[in-house]
Amino acid sequence: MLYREAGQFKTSYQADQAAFPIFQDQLAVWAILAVAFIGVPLVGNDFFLNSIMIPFLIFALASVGLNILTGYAGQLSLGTGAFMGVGAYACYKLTTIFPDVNIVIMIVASGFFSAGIGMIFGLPSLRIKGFYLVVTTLAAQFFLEWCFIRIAWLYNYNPSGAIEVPQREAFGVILTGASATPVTRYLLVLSIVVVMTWIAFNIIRGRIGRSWMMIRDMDIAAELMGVKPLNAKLSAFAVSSFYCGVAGAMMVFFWLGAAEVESFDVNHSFLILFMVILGGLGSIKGAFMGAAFIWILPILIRAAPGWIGIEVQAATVEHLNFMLIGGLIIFFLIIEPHGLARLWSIGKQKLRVWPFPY
Amino acid sequence: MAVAEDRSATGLSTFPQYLLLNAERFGSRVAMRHKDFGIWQSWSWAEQLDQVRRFSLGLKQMGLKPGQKVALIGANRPRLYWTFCAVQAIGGVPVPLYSDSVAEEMAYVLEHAEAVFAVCQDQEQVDKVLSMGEALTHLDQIIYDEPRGLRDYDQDHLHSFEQVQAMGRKALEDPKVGEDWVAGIGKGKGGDLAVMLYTSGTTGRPKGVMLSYENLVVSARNANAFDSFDQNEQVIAYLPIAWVGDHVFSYAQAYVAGYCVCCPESAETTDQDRREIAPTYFFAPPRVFETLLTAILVRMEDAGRIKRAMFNYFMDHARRVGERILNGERVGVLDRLLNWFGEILVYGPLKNRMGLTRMQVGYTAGEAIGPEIFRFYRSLGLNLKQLYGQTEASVYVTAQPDGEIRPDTVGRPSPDVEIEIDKSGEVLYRSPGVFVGYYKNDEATKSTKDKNGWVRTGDAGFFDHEGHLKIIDRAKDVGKMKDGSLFAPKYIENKLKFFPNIKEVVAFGDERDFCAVFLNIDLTSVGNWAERNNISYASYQELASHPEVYAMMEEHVDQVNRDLSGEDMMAGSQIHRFLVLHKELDADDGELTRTQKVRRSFIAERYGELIDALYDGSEHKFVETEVTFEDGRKGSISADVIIRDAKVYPVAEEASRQEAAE
Amino acid sequence: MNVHSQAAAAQSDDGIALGADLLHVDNISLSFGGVKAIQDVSFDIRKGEIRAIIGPNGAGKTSMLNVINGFYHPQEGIISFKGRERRRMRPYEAAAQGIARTFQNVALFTGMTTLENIMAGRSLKMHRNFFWQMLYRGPALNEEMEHRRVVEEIIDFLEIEAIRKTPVGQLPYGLQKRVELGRALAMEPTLLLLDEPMAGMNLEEKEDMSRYVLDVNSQLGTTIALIEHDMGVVMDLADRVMVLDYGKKIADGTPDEVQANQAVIDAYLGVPH
Amino acid sequence: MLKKLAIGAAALAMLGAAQVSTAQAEDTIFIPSLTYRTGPFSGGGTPFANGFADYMNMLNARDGGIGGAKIVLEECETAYNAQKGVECYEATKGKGALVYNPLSTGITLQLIPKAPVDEIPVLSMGYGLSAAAVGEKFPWTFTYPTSYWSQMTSILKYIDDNGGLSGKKIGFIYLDLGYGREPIPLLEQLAPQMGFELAMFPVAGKEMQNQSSHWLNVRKENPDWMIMWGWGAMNPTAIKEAAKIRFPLDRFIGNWWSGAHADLNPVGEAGKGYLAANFSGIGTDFPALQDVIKHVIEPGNTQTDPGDVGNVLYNRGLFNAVIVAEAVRAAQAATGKVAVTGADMRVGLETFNLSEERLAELGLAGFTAPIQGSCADHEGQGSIFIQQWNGSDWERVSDLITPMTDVVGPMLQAAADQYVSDKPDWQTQTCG
Amino acid sequence: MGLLFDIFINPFVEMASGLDFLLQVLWEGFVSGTLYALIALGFVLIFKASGVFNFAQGIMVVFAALTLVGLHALGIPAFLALILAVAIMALLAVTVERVVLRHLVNQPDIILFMVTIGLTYFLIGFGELVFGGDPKSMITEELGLPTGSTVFDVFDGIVILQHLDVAAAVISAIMVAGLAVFFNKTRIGRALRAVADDHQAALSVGISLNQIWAIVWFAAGIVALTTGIMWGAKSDVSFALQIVALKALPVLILGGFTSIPGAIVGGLIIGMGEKLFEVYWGGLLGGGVEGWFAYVIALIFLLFRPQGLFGEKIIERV
Repeated sequence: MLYREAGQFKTSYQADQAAFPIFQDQLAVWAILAVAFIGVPLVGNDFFLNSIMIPFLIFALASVGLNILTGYAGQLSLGTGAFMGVGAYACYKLTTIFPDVNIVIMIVASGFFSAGIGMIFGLPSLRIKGFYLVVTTLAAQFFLEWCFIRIAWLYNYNPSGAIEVPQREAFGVILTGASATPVTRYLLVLSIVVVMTWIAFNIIRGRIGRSWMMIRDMDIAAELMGVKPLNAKLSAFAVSSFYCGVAGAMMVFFWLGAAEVESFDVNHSFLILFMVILGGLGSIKGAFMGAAFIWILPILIRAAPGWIGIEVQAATVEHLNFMLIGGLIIFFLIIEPHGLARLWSIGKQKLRVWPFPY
Repeated sequence: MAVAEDRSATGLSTFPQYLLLNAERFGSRVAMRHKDFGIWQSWSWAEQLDQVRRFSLGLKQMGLKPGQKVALIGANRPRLYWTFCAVQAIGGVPVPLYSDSVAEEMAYVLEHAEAVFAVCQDQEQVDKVLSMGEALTHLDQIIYDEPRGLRDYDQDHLHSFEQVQAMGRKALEDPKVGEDWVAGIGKGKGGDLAVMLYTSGTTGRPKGVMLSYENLVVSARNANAFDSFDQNEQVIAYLPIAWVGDHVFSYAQAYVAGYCVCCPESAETTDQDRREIAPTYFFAPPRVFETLLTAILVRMEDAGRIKRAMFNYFMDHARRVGERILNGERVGVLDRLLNWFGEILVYGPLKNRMGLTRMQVGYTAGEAIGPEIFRFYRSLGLNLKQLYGQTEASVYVTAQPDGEIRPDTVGRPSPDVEIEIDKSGEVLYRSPGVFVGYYKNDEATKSTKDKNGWVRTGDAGFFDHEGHLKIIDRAKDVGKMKDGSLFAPKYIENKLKFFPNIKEVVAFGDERDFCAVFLNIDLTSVGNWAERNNISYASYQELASHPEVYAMMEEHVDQVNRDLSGEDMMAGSQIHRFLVLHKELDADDGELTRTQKVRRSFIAERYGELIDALYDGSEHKFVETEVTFEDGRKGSISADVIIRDAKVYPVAEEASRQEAAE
Repeated sequence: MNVHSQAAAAQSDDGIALGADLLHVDNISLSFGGVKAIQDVSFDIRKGEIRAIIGPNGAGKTSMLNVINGFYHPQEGIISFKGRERRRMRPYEAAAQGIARTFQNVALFTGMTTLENIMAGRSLKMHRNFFWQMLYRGPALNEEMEHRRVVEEIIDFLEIEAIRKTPVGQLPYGLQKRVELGRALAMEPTLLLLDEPMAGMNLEEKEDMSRYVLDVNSQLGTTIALIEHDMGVVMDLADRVMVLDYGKKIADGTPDEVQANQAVIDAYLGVPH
Repeated sequence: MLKKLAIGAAALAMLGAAQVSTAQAEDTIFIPSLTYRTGPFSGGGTPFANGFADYMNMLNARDGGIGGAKIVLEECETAYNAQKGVECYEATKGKGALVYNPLSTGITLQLIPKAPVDEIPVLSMGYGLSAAAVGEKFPWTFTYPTSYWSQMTSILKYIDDNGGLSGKKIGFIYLDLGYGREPIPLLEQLAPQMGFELAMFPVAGKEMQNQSSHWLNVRKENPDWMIMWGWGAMNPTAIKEAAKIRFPLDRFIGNWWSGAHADLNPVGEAGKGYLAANFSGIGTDFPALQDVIKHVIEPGNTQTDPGDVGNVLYNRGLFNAVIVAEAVRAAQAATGKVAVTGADMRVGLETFNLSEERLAELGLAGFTAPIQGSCADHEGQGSIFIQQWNGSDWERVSDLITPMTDVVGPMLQAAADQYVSDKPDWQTQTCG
Repeated sequence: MGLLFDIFINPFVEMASGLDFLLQVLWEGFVSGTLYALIALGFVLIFKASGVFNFAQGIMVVFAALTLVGLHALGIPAFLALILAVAIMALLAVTVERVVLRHLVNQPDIILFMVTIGLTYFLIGFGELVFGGDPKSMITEELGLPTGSTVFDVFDGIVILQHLDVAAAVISAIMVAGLAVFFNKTRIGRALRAVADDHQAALSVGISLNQIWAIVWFAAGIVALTTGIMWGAKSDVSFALQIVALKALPVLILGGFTSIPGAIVGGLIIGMGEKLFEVYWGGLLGGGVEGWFAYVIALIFLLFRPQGLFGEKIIERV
């Protein structure tokens, strides 16, 4: 209905393969970006930025990362939390060793450490598939968690065992630490997430992304098309872990401000996997939808009784929250196992063919 | 480009001259698009000139002489359109052929037209031409567009389009060749033969209609002015290139106005391609609009209940006010508001799905369009109009001007066209577009076009009180009733056939007291209706004789009678009696032609008893009819066919007629 | 640039004359656990021919193809391709050497569209590095567009324009087979292995597919080895036919010779061994 | 979806803003209470939260609030999860929060850097970062009545008094998180000083209930004393395992988070003899508690199970509320305002003095050691005592044991210096 | 050099020098292994019959134990509470089948897996809402489980056997034996086995897929209840217990997802292996290695035998 595609034709392959070939979509994307970059900082209060938008974006980025591995390359992983941890600890070490280098550079650099570790733990994927691979990634998860605790060098022998974000500034603006304003941190996170999402999208629609999907859909045929499973799988692990690592570093540096191992535990791996599955495997926008759903919905539920003036015990709300989230996950998987992204594209398709049903 | 500078746009007389002009004035504007290899390949006028020039000079290199004929065989492809101009530029005459015709038909035309070159789209067409071998005494060279499958052909006289263009490019290395070519174009005159279009005609061999540049250029110029077409139009070329309509819309008018012509990827993707291009000007025969509408309704049937209700609500609304808004009449604020909602929810999306969002003008012609269908499109806010035309007239005879649209007329005479109706009711016209003559067929030319330039259309018609022409039937089928009033069977049959429940109609009345009809119900449509109303039936026969079906038919007939009573010429042929045939008319039984046209005389003979019964006042008649089954076996069915009287209306006065038109 | 010229270029690379041996299989034996799938089979495939491998169910035909493209590693025997011997080779290496194939049960990438599937066949020809891939600009974009163009030519060749952007999972079986052929063609192979390309097709589809196979062979000059059940098709298409039964070669020759061979007749009639 | 999200988000933001404007009315005091009544540690979180809430409600009911300002208490559920804790902080700080009791070392670590920026003090009562006891470096953080390190020295003192430390082997079993690891540097430093041998047994969070191998190791190492820094399900499991390997339970001392009724009830008789540190009175024999029972429990204005009143964690939650309430009073006294702000609250926390007399006034005589805050000392010189499980209830078995301030002081100073070292803003700030 | 000594020589010297302790370690490993095996058994049952990787098995353990304890706390006698708890597990099985699984036939594994995680969340919320989050003690004595311990003097030292641990081993053995009988001797059992191989075949036995699912979930529920009682008696009954379920994964890998004996053997290998490693080698790495050691064993194992201990060799086909 909203889509009026008549008259939109492509005269080049570039236009035909553009990220958003439909004009209305382009419009929507620019509108969203405008709201995100201008609208949100203008109207958002600290709570909205600190507790909703920043974590949402960070988790969305991690979901993009996991989606690359699980959704696009078909390798199931439960090590996301730990890979995020690698990024966070790497960034902490980097910035304490080189305090003068811009923190954004360090955050991106920390992704490389995570990518390296990811590749090492990705090696078994050459022989192991499906649920069996889950075990490898869980091994990574628990082993790395253990390292974060046991290797005191990682947290600079801090008695608390936690990494605490030092204050870093660039161009006179405080970027990290408690004195950094939420708006600054939000805009930084948003910029990094937008750029990295764009890059992820590019990789996915190119040769490398295709090789991942080939391995995912039919690994044997892929190999017979000349795709080396080693390269495809390891590159997926590397890129995925890179994204998770950057997300982890941002999580600590731009959101939490301090973190212990608990912030990278297996529950986070599950959390991100939820976001990916519920959002839709193999869909970048699904990663964002999933992150929004899993992160924002509970906050709304927690806030809801207050808004409508019902006195409910905080604990009861939390219990109901668990039940509701669990129930909704089941519900959504039943109505659309391919996730919110599929629901979205069904809806979009409906709008495109409106008023027809197909 | 001296030539172009010398003359104003209106002073040009040939298409190659327009090409030069367009390359100059619209150099970088897109002249042609073709969906190929997944995207819309585009050529600007300057590039188009380049393509045409190279091919043209290549043809010249190959020995094409002025006046020689070049056959064009294939679907709508840029290269075939360029061939028209390339041939014309060196004084040749292009002869487009229907690509779906069989080899023998093709051979006749090629031979008759004395074509020396054939430009074919692909292997299929090349094969057809080659298969005729020695039968083609004039044909010398074959040029193909798509090389697929032709790699192994080793015939010397087979060339690819590229090869020919390469020859042209080589020749162009000598600057003089190019100058000469342009000079040659400059010498073209309006009276020169531009193109030969073969019309199939209902009887006999196809006739080659010779059209001069003047015919086409003036017609195109008038038509462009009539609907204010300029270089901003986009049209989609999907009708056969051998058909005059396509030649005028996609070639003549495009060159004169300088607008862009788009060729779809393939026949299956035409709908999709149209949606992508969203033409600003769209021509389609009624059946295309009919198919589109059917597709819409069928798909809406599958929609959810709410959506369907919404669709029906807004379509009802459109029916009430849509057309009035389109015609610029006064409409209440609330209705306008509703229409605005409708535009968002239904009309806009529908137009979008049909690819007609940007359509400024749409035409339908060729046969009568069902008024319901016509109104449907108009009510969506689409400026769909009717025209009446012929190959011999370079298309335009009459057309509906904006704001004077009637579903049952074909409009006023087009600019520069004079129309007369002779005493037998046949329509005659005279215009600048009138053809030069039939190729190598003076006799036919004489019988069609008199010495004053009046051309017989072969169609019977009349002007209504507003001066709009109404075509009622082929002139030769029009008869007289005993009281002397005009009887046009097809006119009545068409009116009835526009009801979806009626599949076939045979009307009688020539030399009789009144008009009476045989009806065939549409089994799908009536069957659906029966299902919805819990009417069970075992066979066509049982359904056809069902009282409720009869009641329904009676309603339809009554509606037609009421319509007819409003038209003074036709009021006399109101239907007095009708019956629903006990079997479907079938080509296997010889009742229909293979193209599904009613064989009137055969039916009159076969069902003589029933016709008698229609006129002798009996209430029913028992008949037994022999039928042929699908497997070829013969059998017979018998039935007691009921005959009904229909209500007849007195001829209405002027005032009431006005109302009916609303 | 089009398919034809590229294929022609690919062909001239290997320097093997038309009609000379392209692939040589010597005394191959393959077994799984105790089951012998192929026993001591030798044969050759000549450049430019259509070579058929036939035999009853379980005769080891598909295993043979799997051996040729490196998916199975025979316990014994030598394979030489383009004059080079090799013993153990990964499937992707076979692909790099110019062996492409289709599968008995269509093995398309079901999550991708027709276009993407055929693009997938171009994997080996694409080289732009990660950096450019990331940006999807400059060389990477140019490469992508270049290959898209080639893929479009294949789409045109196989007349599948209308399903270009349809996810292959939604296509009817016959079309899936055609897309799979397109994907194999996109690799511009020297040797194309077709595993029952006409299985499960109706007559019309079979005719279409036969036409494409012949066109590929004659126009692109691709050497083809095919397994097929429909004897009629094999006899029409193939230049030479090898017959396998219970993993052993029982006949080899022109279609006519093979048809007259008693062992073949017995095998097909199921005469006990 | 994204579009809708953005709209929803904007609406949310507006709602949030609306709430800010309606919050702080003239005569109320807004105190957020981060609780964890859910999750793996809810067994301990629930009575603590109840004690805190009940005391505040009692003040409202009995005195009409503090100094005439009604207390508005808002619970926010953290499930002992640092991220949710931060979310709670963000959600409530805009409503005029006076002080945060993060109730988790993980959350405390997150809130410490935020405190000076938002000017809301953090009171981590006997948990969190030990270094925060140094008021000069951590002007916004308070650890009354004592820190982990101080507590550890008290426990060591107890061991020394009951058989001597020198030459003994001390086993330290701890939850392998920031909380559990906190005293390790102290132990490592003290071991050579005081001449004892140290053996460490980390228990990972997910192994809390699967400690058999840890206790096999204990059996292998065979220490003379065991000290436990455990929490939640770890505690009963550890005590059961200890009993299983026949480790003498009267040589097994838990810290004050390993000695609640919730920890020992599941163990019951088998846990007899087990020791634990504590700093808040046990039972209901205090006038203040009687007031709570009268004004809150009996009217039913509570979530508390009446049987829980007076148990260790309930009383500790109540004690936390007492400190907050006293600090508010001190802040009101210092500023002369009724509705104090977070910044005023910091002044209150630094100037309050919970002397013996004041405790008696409050109806809590003997409930705990006197605490006196100051600008430099955010620990308040509190002391602990040791209690023992008799199979069904806790019994106090020692007097108040003061920490070894001389040992701990310099270490706290050093740790504080290190913490501040990479925070430029913190280097200039000071108390007062 | 010293490191190599610590890794390869020292631990064995230690083992040899304290045989009583080694025996104790092995026994503790055996007991843990039994409990791991019990959890894994719950997974295997459901995976075998429906291909669902039931992540909710962990919370089912907690839920079952909580139900039992909670019912008893209401004053219901222990054995009646036990029966009621069994009934509630049956109800849960039927509900899960009706509300969830029925709608997800033929969905990819990962979706079913995610659904069980959703179920886990739901049960956590539900359980805490009903029973509260505080740890509870298992009604060990009321159920008639032994609590004492026996000390054996061997190798100049002592080995302590908890009666409860012995009971756990015995009950696990009975459970496994019972399941074996159920699978091999009963009609439903055979159908369950058939369904693992071929859904059609199972239907021909006359049992609908839905019934089979309800039955296996019920069986898994009973296994969960048993596990919950045993584990609850060892520590206490709290929600933290569900994390232990993650331990079942390496056990499953080792044993193969569909093999009951595999689950038992895998459980014992993991249980004993990790105790040995933690006690004799853990010190080298600073302790706490138990958390990941099981996974690393499974991973190394997988690299050599991707199909698990009892799985069949995978031949890839094209």
